[in-house]
Amino acid sequence: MSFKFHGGVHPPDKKSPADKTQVIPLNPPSLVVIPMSLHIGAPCRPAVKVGDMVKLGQKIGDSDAPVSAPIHATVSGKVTAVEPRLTPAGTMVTSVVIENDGMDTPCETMVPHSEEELSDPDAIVALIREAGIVGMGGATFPTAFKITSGKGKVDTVIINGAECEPYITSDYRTMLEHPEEVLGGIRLIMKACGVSRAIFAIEDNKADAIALLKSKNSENSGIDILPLKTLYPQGAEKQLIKTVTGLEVPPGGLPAAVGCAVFNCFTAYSVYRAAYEGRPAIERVVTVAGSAMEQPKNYLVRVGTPLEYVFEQAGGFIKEPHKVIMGGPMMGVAVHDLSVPVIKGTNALLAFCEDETRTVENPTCIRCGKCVEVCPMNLLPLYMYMYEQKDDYAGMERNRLTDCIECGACAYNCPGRLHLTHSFRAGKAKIAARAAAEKARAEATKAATTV
Amino acid sequence: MNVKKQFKEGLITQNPVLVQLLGMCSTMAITTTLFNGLGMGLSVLIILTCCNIVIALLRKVIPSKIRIAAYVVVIAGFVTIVDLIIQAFVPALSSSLGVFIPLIVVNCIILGRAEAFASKNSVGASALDGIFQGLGYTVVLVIMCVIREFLGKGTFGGGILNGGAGIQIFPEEYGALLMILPFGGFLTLGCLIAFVQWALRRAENKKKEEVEK
Amino acid sequence: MTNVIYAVAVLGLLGAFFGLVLAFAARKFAVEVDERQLQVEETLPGANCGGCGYAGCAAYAAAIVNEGAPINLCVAGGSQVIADISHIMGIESAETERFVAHVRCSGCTGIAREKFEYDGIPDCVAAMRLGGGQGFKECSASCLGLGTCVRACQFDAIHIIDGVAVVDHEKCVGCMACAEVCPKDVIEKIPYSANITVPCNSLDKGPVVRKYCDVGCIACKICERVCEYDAIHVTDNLAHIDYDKCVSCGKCVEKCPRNLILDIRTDRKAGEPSTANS
Amino acid sequence: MTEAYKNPNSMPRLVLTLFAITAVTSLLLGLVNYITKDIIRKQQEEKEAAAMAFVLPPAINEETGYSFTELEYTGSDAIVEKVFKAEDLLSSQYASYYVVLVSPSGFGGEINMAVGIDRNKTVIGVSIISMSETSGLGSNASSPGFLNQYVGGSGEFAVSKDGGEIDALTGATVTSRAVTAGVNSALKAVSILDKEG
Amino acid sequence: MAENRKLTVSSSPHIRSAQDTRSIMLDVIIALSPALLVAVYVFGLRALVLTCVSVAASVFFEWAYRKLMKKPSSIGDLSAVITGMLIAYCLPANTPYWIPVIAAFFAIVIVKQLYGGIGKNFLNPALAGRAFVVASWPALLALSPAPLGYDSIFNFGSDAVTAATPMASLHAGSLPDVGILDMFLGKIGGSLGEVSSFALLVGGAYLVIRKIICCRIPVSYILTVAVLTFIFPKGNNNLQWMLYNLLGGGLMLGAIFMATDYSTSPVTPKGQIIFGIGCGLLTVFIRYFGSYVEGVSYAILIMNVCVWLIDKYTLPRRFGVTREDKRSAKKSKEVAAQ
Amino acid sequence: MSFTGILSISLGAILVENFILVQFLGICPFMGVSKKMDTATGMGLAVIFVMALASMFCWVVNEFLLVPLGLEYMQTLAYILVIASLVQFVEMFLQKFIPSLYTALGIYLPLITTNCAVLGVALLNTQKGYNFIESVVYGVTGGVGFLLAIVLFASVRERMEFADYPKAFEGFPIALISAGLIALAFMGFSGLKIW
Ligand SMILES: Cc1cc2nc3c(=O)[nH]c(=O)nc-3n(C[C@H](O)[C@H](O)[C@H](O)COP(=O)(O)O)c2cc1C
Ligand SMILES: Cc1cc2nc3c(=O)[nH]c(=O)nc-3n(C[C@H](O)[C@H](O)[C@H](O)COP(=O)(O)O)c2cc1C
Ligand SMILES: Cc1cc2nc3c(=O)[nH]c(=O)nc-3n(C[C@H](O)[C@H](O)[C@H](O)COP(=O)(O)O)c2cc1C
Ligand SMILES: Cc1cc2nc3c(=O)[nH]c(=O)nc-3n(C[C@H](O)[C@H](O)[C@H](O)CO)c2cc1C
Ligand code: SF4
Ligand code: SF4
Ligand code: SF4
Ligand code: SF4
Ligand code: FES
Repeated sequence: MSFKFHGGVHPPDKKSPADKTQVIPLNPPSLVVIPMSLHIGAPCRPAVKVGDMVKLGQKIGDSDAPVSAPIHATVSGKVTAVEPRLTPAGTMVTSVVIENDGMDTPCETMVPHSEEELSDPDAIVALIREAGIVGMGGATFPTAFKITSGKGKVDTVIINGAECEPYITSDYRTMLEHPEEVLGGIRLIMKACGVSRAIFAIEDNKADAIALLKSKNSENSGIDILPLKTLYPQGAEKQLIKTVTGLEVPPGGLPAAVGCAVFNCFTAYSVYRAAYEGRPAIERVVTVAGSAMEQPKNYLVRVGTPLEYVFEQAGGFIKEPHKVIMGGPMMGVAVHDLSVPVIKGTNALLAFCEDETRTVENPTCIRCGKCVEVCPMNLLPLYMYMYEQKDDYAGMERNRLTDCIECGACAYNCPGRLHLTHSFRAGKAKIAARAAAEKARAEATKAATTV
Repeated sequence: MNVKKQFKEGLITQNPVLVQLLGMCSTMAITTTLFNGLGMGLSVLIILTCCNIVIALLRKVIPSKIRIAAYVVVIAGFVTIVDLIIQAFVPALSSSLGVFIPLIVVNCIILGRAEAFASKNSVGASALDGIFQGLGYTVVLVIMCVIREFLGKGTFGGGILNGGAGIQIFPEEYGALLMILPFGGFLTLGCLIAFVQWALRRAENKKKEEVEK
Repeated sequence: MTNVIYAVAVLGLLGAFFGLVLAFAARKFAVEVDERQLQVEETLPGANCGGCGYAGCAAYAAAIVNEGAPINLCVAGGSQVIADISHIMGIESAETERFVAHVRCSGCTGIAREKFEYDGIPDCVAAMRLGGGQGFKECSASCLGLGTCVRACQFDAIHIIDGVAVVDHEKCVGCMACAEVCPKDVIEKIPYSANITVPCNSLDKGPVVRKYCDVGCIACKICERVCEYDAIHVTDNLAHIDYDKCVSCGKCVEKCPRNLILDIRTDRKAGEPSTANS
Repeated sequence: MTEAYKNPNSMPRLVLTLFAITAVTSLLLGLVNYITKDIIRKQQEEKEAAAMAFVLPPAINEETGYSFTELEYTGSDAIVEKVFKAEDLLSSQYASYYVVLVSPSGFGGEINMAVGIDRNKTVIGVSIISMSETSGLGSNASSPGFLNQYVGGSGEFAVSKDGGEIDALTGATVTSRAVTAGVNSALKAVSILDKEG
Repeated sequence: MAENRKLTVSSSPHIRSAQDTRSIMLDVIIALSPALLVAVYVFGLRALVLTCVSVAASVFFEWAYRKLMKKPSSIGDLSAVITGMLIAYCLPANTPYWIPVIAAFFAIVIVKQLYGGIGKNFLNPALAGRAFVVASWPALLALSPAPLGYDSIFNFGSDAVTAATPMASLHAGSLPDVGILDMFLGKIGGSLGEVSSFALLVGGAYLVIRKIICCRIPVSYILTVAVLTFIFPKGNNNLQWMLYNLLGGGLMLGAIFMATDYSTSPVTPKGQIIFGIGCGLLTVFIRYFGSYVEGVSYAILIMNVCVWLIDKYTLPRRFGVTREDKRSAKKSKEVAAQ
Repeated sequence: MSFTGILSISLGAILVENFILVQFLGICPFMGVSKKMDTATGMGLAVIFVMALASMFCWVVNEFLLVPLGLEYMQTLAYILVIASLVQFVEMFLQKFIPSLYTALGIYLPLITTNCAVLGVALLNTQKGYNFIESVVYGVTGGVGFLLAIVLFASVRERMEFADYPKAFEGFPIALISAGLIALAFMGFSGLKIW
């Protein structure tokens, strides 16, 4: 049984024919660029220097901060540079550049963990951390920390197999090709979290994956496979929890507040591989698609592979792309430089031609309320937009702009073609800037009065 | 005393209705025929001038605590006098202006000018101020009347010309009745002020351009 | 005639009665009010028109004195009233030096390279949310020209011309509201009397600047050398003028190989795009 | 006293000033009223008389016209304002009529009208003194074509739509009904008075 | 990276639904056409000509204003066409041709474009335009022609036989002497677009199916009128009185096409229901007690004025905050205060 | 005083003959204090209060002073004197004794002295020949009508912040036209009668 969150949209899912193509392991490129921040939280310190030889899976960066995850070499070879490089986010981040020697010499640490070790929850958490596993659903939040911080509060693990965005088929293919591994990963996560119940939520446009997983799932595993009606943004944490449990995560709260923890299904797969194959998070499945590509494909890509290399391997552009997106079309980030590398959260690369985006000269709100109809957070996007455009902070607050999860459903549905979600991003930045300025001012006056 | 400046202020740059936005009730309520407008305008002009004179005379005598009450009494006195005279000699005007004659008492222009000008200036200047501000008010009323009357009834000079019927410019049945209803008042005044704002801004810009040259 | 006597008697008594009531109230209910508030109230036209946005003149006067409300809101009063109030409030702009805002960027369209096409809200803060947080121009210090500052200015003193913001020094009152909202921090405060400016904000090294901008400061230090008054210095790869020393001789303007340094008197009339650069 | 009076906010000073101002003002007013009040009254009377005379046949003696005496209306019909007896005194043939001022409410407010009725309780004239009906619709009620429908009739009128004989103004049934109601009330008022004496 | 390739960067989402302003307006135009067909059938080709004049005038004024103000043209979004059609729809078929032109001027220039065009106006342009001409020339618009026979479609005259509309009889407190079926199909007098409830309902169904409007406003509006007229009938046949009230006059036209106008109706779900109920209450109120025969247009206009207020006070429930949460928060605050 | 009588006076004062939208009384504060919803509400409440007081006191003055002595022509003078003094007295009283109410309502009081609606209600009461209770009802409901109009108008003006009108119409012109459009909508109530 499932509940329904308010709103949502159902864009044409465009998953075909990528959903029929086997995941192809992509030959690693001759040069990989590995940014020292592949996750939310503290960046890592490089553990190698120029000239070092590294092996596949060798730890090349780590940090002591709790919210962080170590980084591993994704090829074997020589470190040619440790310097700031452009990342998909557009920022310059210290990166380790490795020249691939083509050998993929595995590091000694890449050994399967013993069954005994895997029966200890703390050991599982430790191995997840050591393997550098972060949320593969896109948020790249360090998985180990998510587990530890939720300990005791969480009674339900939800596995996110929604994959609700159009085009993307990476999770789907993983479920189809590695059902046992995914289920195994889930069992490990359950154990690590200390819970006996997991719900694997999958949208019903992936019927064969549901059927396959159901057949592979043993009765008493504690894992429920729950088919969901296809609806975007069902995969968003808060909405997923709502559909699965009927509970709503309070504003500003974490899933643990309602006893849930959500993990992406590829995260579970990664956990399985780290445990039983000793393979850290050095690669992931990426869907390559879009109107500028001839054939959409799924590749198993090493982290650090430059985008241009992936596109080249996928057959190159058949038309000049207008826009290249890392991630899905609803949430993904547009990149402007194709030399940036694939990172841990990259689940898709889309190259779009001009006609896809339907922008207009003069976006005008006609007050149709279609944004309100679809907002999964019960917000009034048109008012948030109006107040944001006026820099009216009271108005933004009244309309709870900061509740927005930036899912883009409103902007997708807006017939006036307003840049709604963009405006909310700007609004959040403005609010944060103002809060910071106010805090600084308060501190300054406090300092002045105490002197 | 700067007569020319006061003249200009009253009529344009400090026009009570168009710029100071005072006394709008009557401006909108009664401007349906030329007769009304002229009658109201002249009444206000007379009352305003008289009040300004008296208040300028008394300005040193009246303590501030009872200032408003005192001014109001003076104003009300003149208003009632004018009202009685109109009732006696121009009954038609009295019946068409109705309650708006006594309401001149609270017409913000009069108290406004009493406070803003007469209580601070000499008798002569105050008298001139009354005349010019009153003139500014009258002119606006007349313009409003002419527009609304023409659009609303197709006539010009209603209540005065052509034995009170006004000169029919187009058949009355084609007149937009709404223009002489409340809506027409709001619309006409809005457009008039918009026009003045536009013209003032244009004049300002032109001046600036000339300075720059 | 008796009627007249009644009239005088009744109304006179009524007047006296209310005079008494008010006098009594004035004494019994007296509340301390800031002296200046009364003065300001005196100054205001007393039309109680509400045009200022407050509930009448007294409320506005109280707001000026107690809340520091702007003194220029009275529509009915005009400039004289503003002058009087500023006199009462003692905020006469005591002949201090006048400052204006100035945008340190000349990277007009075509002069500064762009990293990518920006498609989004015409707002600098919004543009900064995309593509790495620096905006769409290669130069990370440049003005984005999307006019967030223009909307912040109450005085219509800043405009976007050819893709960069330009301040009209005549209209600008130096409130720096524009600088506060500018996410690029490219607006600085300069004396109104300043004639020579270096409209560049880039701290990058010369070769880097050359790559992305046709006019940006390359820190060649020629200006430093030609200045006879020690008024211009290159620090952090960018020339800065010391307005205490600058005499507006224009030597640096002449010699700048990038044609960057600007003499406001000749090169750019208020509100017109730079001609020297194009 | 003088000492206190010098202080502008002293009690006596406040009281005296306001007293003086009101007294002087009311004196002036009283005087003006003294001059104008008769003129005003005369004018009002003339206006009313003109309206009332309008619904009666021309007075035989044109110079003096009718003399009106107000009768006390004892009925409870709120529409009826005043009832007058109109007498043509100086003529050889004595004529007397009733004039009833009624104010039924029409579309845009009250319609003030005068109804002339003769001793046979037949309507001899209907006139509208003032109304605020929509011009072009309800305001057509003042046209003779409409009002003359009542002349010569008696008893109870009704608009054709309600099964009566009065043709309503096009698009203004409300006004037509109101005028009809006014005439009916006037007739009733006269018949009550007649009964009484 | 290939030289000179400059990619576009924009915020997500990178895809948009196919439905845009123009397609929505086109759908509304389609939904409005059955009523026009019936109007031609009932009132003759004059109805068509009147509609065309009105539409042409609306589009012209929209174009001219934008041109004059040096703003980008907006006639492409087709909203002016709807305004034009609706102006014609709520006038009698024998209206002189210059009337809709003036109504269109008022609707487009003063009510809509002066405020910045589509989405910015606070009154329904078509209704305000109608209110303007009705109040200005009541004599010309008070009468509506009687329905024609089958053979007189080619009737262009404005001197057709006029007849009391069913609404006028209802206003007078009596049931009109036409059958319910005729009222449903539209063989009655009235404004040209309002006569056939059937055609309007077909159009409304189309709009709902195409997701152009949602049913909240029309349903709550019509239900409110139905309930009120059923409970308080004039005469003693509740059902009949209710049906005549629903089918006569502009209720269907107003509830389906005008109360739902985006710019001038609330966007919050709760607000839409309140708006619909408000329209219904006012409609019945004006029909029963007002001097206007027809309450729909003013009811909608009055509710239009309240839209901002309604929206402001019907903010949807915050995600993650249930009503109990709010109550307990309030309670704890009170406790804290004590 | 029957219930229907009160109802019909109230309905008239609030809707049919709304002081602002139909009778044009009190336009200055209506235009001036309607930029924000909360100040508009404060003003509206203050107007209700003063209109009720004015109706009461003026009725008393008229009935017991002016009419017996044949001084009806002094109405305007006497009424305005009463109103001005009353308002000032109330203001001072509130300021001293109920400061919280003063900050909420009192600041609007001076503005009300010169408000046509207040003198208007007193004069109209006399003109319509209302008795004491009717006068007070008319005063209160007239004020409610004012409140209704000004709150609706303030909400429309709030919305207009987001409209895009020609520069020449900035400020009062567009506000006036909006007020006119509201008046147009309110025409729906004209001729309303509850029998
Ligand atoms: C609008 C939106 C849509 C999302 N869609 C998905 C999705 O389809 N699949 C998914 O696994 N995660 C999705 N996520 C991310 C989830 O919210 C959540 O971060 C993730 O499931 C947590 O698992 P992870 O930490 O293992 O990545 C989405 C997030 C947002 C905000
Ligand atoms: C600063 C920060 C702290 C977080 N702390 C926790 C945590 O303690 N426990 C947890 O389960 N998730 C935590 N998260 C992860 C979020 O709940 C969420 O999974 C992540 O933001 C991505 O979700 P999304 O993709 O749905 O947006 C944290 C996230 C952030 C940004
Ligand atoms: C703006 C307007 C003004 C009207 N004015 C009047 C009027 O003054 N008198 C009147 O009887 N009907 C007037 N009506 C019409 C009535 O409301 C109603 O339609 C009419 O009385 C119905 O009766 P009928 O059978 O004559 O059409 C007016 C209608 C409108 C729309
Ligand atoms: C469902 C719907 C209903 C509409 N109804 C009207 C209407 O009643 N009157 C009108 O002038 N425009 C109407 N329009 C057109 C357009 O939205 C309208 O002119 C806006 O008010 C312009 O801002 C409608 C549009 C839609 C989509
Ligand atoms: S982007 Fe924000 S406002 Fe828009 S639908 Fe998603 S949560 Fe709602
Ligand atoms: S969907 Fe777009 S056009 Fe419609 S109300 Fe929302 S912002 Fe406005
Ligand atoms: S100066 Fe700043 S705010 Fe203004 S356009 Fe340039 S970047 Fe934007
Ligand atoms: S905001 Fe202030 S400092 Fe900036 S340009 Fe305008 S007036 Fe000058
Ligand atoms: S003139 Fe009526 S309130 Fe100002």
